[in-house]
Amino acid sequence: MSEESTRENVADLLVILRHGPHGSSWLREGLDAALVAAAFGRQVSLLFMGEAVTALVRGQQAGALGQKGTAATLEMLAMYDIDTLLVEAEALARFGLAEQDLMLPVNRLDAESLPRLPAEHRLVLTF
Amino acid sequence: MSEESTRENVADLLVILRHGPHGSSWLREGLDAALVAAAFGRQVSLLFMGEAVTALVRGQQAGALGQKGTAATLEMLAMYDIDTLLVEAEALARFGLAEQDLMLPVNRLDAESLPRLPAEHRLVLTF
Amino acid sequence: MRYAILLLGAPYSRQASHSALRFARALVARGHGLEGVFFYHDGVHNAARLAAPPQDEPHLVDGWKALNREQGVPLQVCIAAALRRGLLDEREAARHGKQGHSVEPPFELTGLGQLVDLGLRCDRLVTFGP
Amino acid sequence: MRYAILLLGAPYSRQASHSALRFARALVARGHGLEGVFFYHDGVHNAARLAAPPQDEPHLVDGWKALNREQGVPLQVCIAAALRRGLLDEREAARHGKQGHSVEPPFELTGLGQLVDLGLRCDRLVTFGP
Amino acid sequence: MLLHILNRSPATSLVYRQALTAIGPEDRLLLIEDGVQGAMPQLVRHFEGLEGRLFALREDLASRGLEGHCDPAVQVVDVDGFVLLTEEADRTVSWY
Amino acid sequence: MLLHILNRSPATSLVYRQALTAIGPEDRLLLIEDGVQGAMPQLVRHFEGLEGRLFALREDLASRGLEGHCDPAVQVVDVDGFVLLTEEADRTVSWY
Repeated sequence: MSEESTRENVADLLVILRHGPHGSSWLREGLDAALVAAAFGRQVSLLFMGEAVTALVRGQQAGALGQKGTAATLEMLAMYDIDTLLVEAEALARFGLAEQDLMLPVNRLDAESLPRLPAEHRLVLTF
Repeated sequence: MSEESTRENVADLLVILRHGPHGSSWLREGLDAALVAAAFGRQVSLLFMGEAVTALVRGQQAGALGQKGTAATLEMLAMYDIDTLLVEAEALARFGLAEQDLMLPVNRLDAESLPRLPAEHRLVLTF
Repeated sequence: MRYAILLLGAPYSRQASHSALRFARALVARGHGLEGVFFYHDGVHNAARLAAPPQDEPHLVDGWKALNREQGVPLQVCIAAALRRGLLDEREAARHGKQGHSVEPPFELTGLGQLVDLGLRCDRLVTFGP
Repeated sequence: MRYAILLLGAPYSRQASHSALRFARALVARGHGLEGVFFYHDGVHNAARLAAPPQDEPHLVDGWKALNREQGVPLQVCIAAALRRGLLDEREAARHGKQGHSVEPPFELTGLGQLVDLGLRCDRLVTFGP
Repeated sequence: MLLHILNRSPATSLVYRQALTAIGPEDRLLLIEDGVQGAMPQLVRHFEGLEGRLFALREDLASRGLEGHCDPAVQVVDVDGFVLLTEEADRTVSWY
Repeated sequence: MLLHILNRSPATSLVYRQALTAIGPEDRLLLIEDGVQGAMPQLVRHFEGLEGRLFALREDLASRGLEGHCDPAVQVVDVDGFVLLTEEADRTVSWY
């Protein structure tokens, strides 16, 4: 998706994810909210900010005690018609992550376009 | 207390406080640990780092729902023979707090002397 | 206006519950309608019926109950977040073969769909994070 | 060596419980003694007997119980932190006039003095924060 | 115009930067809970560019003894003012 | 010699600065949980001056897919190595 189409995007729900996998339940619980909304037929956009960009890193595994993590859930997003995966470009740079490091295709969002997003959704949830 | 005597200080327990009052229970629960240890006859040092320096600000009140806060507990420290109140000098500066802003007399600790503290106590608890 | 509150913080650990309850009372006093409070993440601990805080501290669980009693505000608790945190009503306790329960009315265990519905139905949803 | 663990994070909210349990098993496997696990702040939620996590996730409450059963490790829960968070054993429930309870053996409600005692008695105390 | 709500101190958490990244040119920012530390003269510089759009909750300043430590660039509102801010905004976004 | 343990990412939390303030010249620092993000080449610069004393937990890197993103300046240890580090240190201090 180009920046142009991002700008035109209007949807019901923006879920802002800000945490990585495994360290806390924030990412899982944020994704759950997005999936449920999508299952109820709502248009959902996901924005990965800050640490959440590490959720997209390839090759994640279960935790040492068998904790599932969130990679499998991310792979299901397309099945739920959640295809607006926006990523804070500055965060990718801060973590030194390039496109080939990521498990899913994403739309990079620069610092200028980011503030338009919350205004373009009827409901914003931060996790 | 001069830096010299700080250096010679050896005690059982160092409690490192890092949170302000009211926002969370960390400060209260850290102080409770210090008070209990002192009540059991242990030598306790308190180190206020980062946001915890705001715990010492004069004129604190109950919260809007009547939450007690921690100012009254701090005033009891002397009764428990906890008189080693160390404060990260850099944190005071960062918050723009001067000695007359504080409710208790404290010992300022500069960045150079701080790393000696954990080594001078048999047990270190961070809150 | 029609308001909803999303509460994500545990009582007695973070100020979020105090902030949310204070905000709820203020908006009702200003004549707004509060259509529901949704408890998610560690916010589900606000529904802990056994909570026994010190007597000189505000009793938050009772505060939510009073809001329900006096204003009819629904208190909706995310069931998935609650179950893993040990918060079960009588029905869920029976379903999981456990003796006893830790959540009781007026708190109701419900799905995340209710949060989305509440948020989109109301004019404002205000989130109180930990 | 004699070890103690201080756990301050809630299970299913933060990784702290997973880290602490994994560390506990590793040090026992290396031949060390684990003299106690002390649960404080949100760590007291590790003692929630009604916790019903999804079946494909590790059951942390059962993990701690197994450590107690197999290694005799005492599981000590700060009573003040527990009461305000709704974690009461049968005795405290009775004392507070509540029906039912949310903590059961081998978890034991105890005072903060036990934490200080444990920390000063052992060679190492390792804290797992949220 | 949206109302952003921040409850963490810029002295220890970088969440304020995420809030700043998402704040539009007309949006407002309300500091609550530990966030009110950001209203102190030494810390308010983190919110440069928000002149006239920066608020702090009076009750949370007062309980912390910080009412007298509040920079004049910050507009202090009580909980009724908080409700009013949510009325005036199209929606709210919380940062924690 | 003490072992400091950090479980927060330097990308979003300033707790790492508190840890650095308290670390003595011989002390070691172990990154666990979200803290292992600090072992990534772009972030490891926050721990300058800890050469030879900076460790990261293998299991937490692996579960996050970060084993291949770990800077060579960081020594990777598994949980047995974690226990060994606590044996070798006089005591441990946790930062979270």
